Amino acid sequence: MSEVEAKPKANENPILFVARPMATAARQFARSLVRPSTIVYPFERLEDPKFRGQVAVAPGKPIGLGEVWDNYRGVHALNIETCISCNLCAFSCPDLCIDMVTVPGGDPKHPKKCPQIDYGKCSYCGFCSDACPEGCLTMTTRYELSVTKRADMVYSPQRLNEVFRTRLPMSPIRLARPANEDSILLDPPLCIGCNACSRDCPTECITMLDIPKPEAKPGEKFPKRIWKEPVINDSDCVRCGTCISVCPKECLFWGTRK
Amino acid sequence: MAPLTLYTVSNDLVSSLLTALGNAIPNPVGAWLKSPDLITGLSVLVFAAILLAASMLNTILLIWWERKLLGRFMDRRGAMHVGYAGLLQNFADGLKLFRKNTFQPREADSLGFYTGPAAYMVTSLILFGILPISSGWNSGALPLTLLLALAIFSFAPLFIFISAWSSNNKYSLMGGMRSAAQMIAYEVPILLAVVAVVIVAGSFDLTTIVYEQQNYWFWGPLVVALIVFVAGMLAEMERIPFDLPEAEAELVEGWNTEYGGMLFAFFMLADYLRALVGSILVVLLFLGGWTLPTWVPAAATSFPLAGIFWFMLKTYLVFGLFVWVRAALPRVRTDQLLRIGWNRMIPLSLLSIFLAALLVTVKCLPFLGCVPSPGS
Amino acid sequence: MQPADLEAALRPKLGDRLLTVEPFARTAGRVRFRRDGALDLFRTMRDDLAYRHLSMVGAIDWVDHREVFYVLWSDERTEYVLLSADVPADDARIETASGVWPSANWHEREAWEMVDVLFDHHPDLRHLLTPDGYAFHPLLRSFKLHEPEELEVKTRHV
Amino acid sequence: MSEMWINMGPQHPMTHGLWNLRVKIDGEMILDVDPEMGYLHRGIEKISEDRHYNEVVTLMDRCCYVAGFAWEHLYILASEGALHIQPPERAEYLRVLCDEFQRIGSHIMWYAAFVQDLGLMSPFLYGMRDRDLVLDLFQSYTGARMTYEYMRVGGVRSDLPPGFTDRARQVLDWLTQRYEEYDQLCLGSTIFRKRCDDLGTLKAADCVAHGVTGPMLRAAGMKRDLRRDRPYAVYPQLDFDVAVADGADVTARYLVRMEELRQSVRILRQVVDWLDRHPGPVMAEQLPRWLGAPYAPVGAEGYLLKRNFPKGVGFSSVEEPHGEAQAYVVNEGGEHPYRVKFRSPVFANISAARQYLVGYHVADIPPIMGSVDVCVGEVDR
Repeated sequence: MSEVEAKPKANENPILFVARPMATAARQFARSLVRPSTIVYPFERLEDPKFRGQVAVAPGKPIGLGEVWDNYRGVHALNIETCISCNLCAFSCPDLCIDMVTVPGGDPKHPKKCPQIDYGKCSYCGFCSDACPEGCLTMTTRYELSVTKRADMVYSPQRLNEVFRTRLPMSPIRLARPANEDSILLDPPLCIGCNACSRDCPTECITMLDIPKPEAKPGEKFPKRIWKEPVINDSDCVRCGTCISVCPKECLFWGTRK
Repeated sequence: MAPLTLYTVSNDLVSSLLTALGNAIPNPVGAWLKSPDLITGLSVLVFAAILLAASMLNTILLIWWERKLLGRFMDRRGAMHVGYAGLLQNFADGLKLFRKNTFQPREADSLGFYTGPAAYMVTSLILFGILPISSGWNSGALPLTLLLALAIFSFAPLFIFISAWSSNNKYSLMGGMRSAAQMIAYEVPILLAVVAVVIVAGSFDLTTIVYEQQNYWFWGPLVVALIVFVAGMLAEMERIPFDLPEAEAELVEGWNTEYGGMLFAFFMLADYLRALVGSILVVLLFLGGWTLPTWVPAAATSFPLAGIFWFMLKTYLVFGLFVWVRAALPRVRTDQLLRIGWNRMIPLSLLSIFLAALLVTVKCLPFLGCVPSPGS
Repeated sequence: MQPADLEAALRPKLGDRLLTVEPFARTAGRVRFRRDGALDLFRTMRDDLAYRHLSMVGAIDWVDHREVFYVLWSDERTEYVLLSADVPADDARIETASGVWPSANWHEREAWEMVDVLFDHHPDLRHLLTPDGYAFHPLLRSFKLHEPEELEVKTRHV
Repeated sequence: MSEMWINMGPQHPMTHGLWNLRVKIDGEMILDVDPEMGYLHRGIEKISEDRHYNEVVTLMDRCCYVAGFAWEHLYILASEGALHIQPPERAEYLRVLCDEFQRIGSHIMWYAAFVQDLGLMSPFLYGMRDRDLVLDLFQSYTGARMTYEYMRVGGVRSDLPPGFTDRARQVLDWLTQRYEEYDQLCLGSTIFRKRCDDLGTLKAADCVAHGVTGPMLRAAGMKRDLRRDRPYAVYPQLDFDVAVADGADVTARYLVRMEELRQSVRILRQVVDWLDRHPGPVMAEQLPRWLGAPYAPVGAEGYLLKRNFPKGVGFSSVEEPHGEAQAYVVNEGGEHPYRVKFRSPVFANISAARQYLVGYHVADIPPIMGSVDVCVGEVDR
């Protein structure tokens, strides 16, 4: 590696004076007469099929994003049917703009909760859609959001579902799960077999299995408990941590399964 | 046939109208309606109204022309939505400005603040009134139209300074100061360059100057004077690269920082009115006015209003040159403008006077023009 | 330059005011010093060791004490070095570096208003990023993000 | 006119952002200046203490809104140092790809704004037009045009979409042609040279004393570029030259930036070729559970305590388009960084304003400050 001395290439020439910039502007004028580089926005859009795969509108100028426009991070689309209410989107939101609100469809005891997004706060970072284990919360190419009332910036799950139903192209990017993902482990002596984890697990990957009631030695007193223990199916688990948060005895924790 | 001037047209119009009206109405009123004094007075008013309408329309069209041209220079389209190709965009903008609240900064001097834009506008309109547009369109026979035009042209810095000083803003004040300071730097070269034209044409009357160019346009023999005049006009019109008084990079908007609404519209309109007049002066002095070279087929000059058509075409092309300059050149600094004016343009204009005198003396003018003079 | 070389060069000048020199990734090392040796250390670093470029001055609030750190750069050896001094929280002051490196001026202003470390003999210790009269030091750990604080800001009129 | 102070800012065409340059003038001459910052202060360093390591990346894009990738890279380098993580090689190449395209985008943006300060409007639009192509490329693999949120601790978010490298080569070809036009409009114009020569001179010794870095320092003849002097990522494996000039004035800064634009194209051609030939993972294998996405913080404090995650301090420095940026990240074993401190190059460059502004005309302030390339987002943070 070396240095390159930056020297003026077009040295000032008092005879040419202003001829060079004038000529450059005239050249651009001639090019623009054919077609300027601008895209007439409300009438033409970059995501139009017209620009798919098109390489140039102005001579020599590559424009148009083609299929990769779909990666754009715009308004979210939510598929309410497949949402499992795991809370991961709300956890991962750096701006705290996602609230989990109740939607009809769940059983009365455990209402179904889906994300409601406040676009007044959203920074379109995409962490929520990266976090979504079911791929039901994705970002679409919709970017026109102007509203006249601040309350309209808040998109309820139903409204996000409407965005989903418009079948806008969606980003194909899916993040791979970390290879050395940790599992949720159980601290057996603390468990009272209360079934809370299994009941609230959004993926239903926790089953309560009977465990043998140990024979009591003389003088030993067991805690009053149900003789069941959660068994977590790691391949179905989305690592949302709901079971940890509902566990009354704090007997579930993150760790590496041997 | 006597040349049909705009004044005679309006005079005929008014007199025929009033005569018909006076014949229909019983005598005391009817006779008064037919009196020549009333007819003269009214026809002057009609003449002024037509002038005003024509100048305003042209100014607005000029703004559109600049926006479209500049758009293409900048690889974009310019105004394009209101009206065909955005032709009505400037009317919409004007309407918006008209409806806006005019406000005045606290502790601004009301008298200067409001009279400044008005006087700026009025002097620019007067300018348009005295220029001949074609053989059939002029305000009548003033012997020294060229001098009058240049004199009124150079009023502007005064009103700019008045409005700048009275708006009680440091940026405005600096813009006004610049405007006043740089005035001499370009007024002197402009006048000297005009002297060269006057020497060759032998008259201060613009109509005469145009008729002198029927055989050869003056830009060829007087190219040095043309360069000086165009550069000086750029400064006179306060356009890039010489728009120092309103240099928006450092002075926000210079002397019209504090103006909004209709008052700003006045400044804007007057600026373009002056740009129009500047282009017209270039056409009149150097590009043969409404005349065409003699080798052009007669059909090109014989259709109705041909003179006006060719004249306006030339004017808009000259203004296109100004737009081109704006698209390609950065702004100079105050001291550099003064230096350009005193060190470059004044010697050049003196040279052009010398050349003009030489050309007149040795009578070699026709050979430098576009076509040989029929007299030679 | 290795930490040992640095220590060898600095020890004679500073004595026990130099605490330790420890290795630090991407730099020549981190020099820990007592704050009363600040000015001597700065001069030595600039004049003898050719660290003519002060890149950054920052401060960290460790609750029980505060740490002021300096990042220097030497063009001759194309390497960084870190200086770091602990100051007690109840008497957080240290000698300014802006007499040695003029570039320290603004960095110290920022460190003062954010972490409340006073720089003695600083030529121009005004608020830089926060308004004049701002009574808080936002980067202290005691400044909680989610609690609204009452702001009373005196603005300056020029 | 007697001496007076005028406020250029916080809303002024010269400032390109929210800051206030108080100028003491006598007529048209500058007697003294006093920059006032803080109008855009968002407390990014404070907010970072309350966010997880990857979430801070969203703030970095907003730190400098024209060079988001450079700041992401800066923060990620320091965090990886603090957390003892090594990213895969392809991720490092992708980061260099981002960095260099960002340098092109930032420098073109600088060119556009700088020439507009001189009263020339058309290069502004040419610049915005050409920068848009770079933003198109960014959008194609990050999904956003300015706030990318692409780099992660341990790698990058995703790999390139198919066909990206061909499109990138097309854009590079187009840009190479446009650079010539930029030069024609500026260097070819006598007015430009008259305006910018011997303007805002800041000699190398003053630059060093006042902490001025980046193109301003290289324009003073100092051959200093962290990509060469203190290489990070994969810069040692790339072939490029460091642009220097010796005028120390506005023209020299222009020349240095223009040469850097060309060198970036040269680097990018190598990077794009490498990326074509070497597929691979873009995320480190051995990441702590709580750094990977998705992330559930429930019980994470206890989890981290059980893991006894190592503490550390990370320091990084990156040659940002504006100069030399540094980050200092303290990891105390928690899920949030304990302290994050950034050094913005523009911060130091503006702090020396008195050195290169006093003695010139008021009309010279826009080109001089333009040649500094002020980005207030990273000054105030």
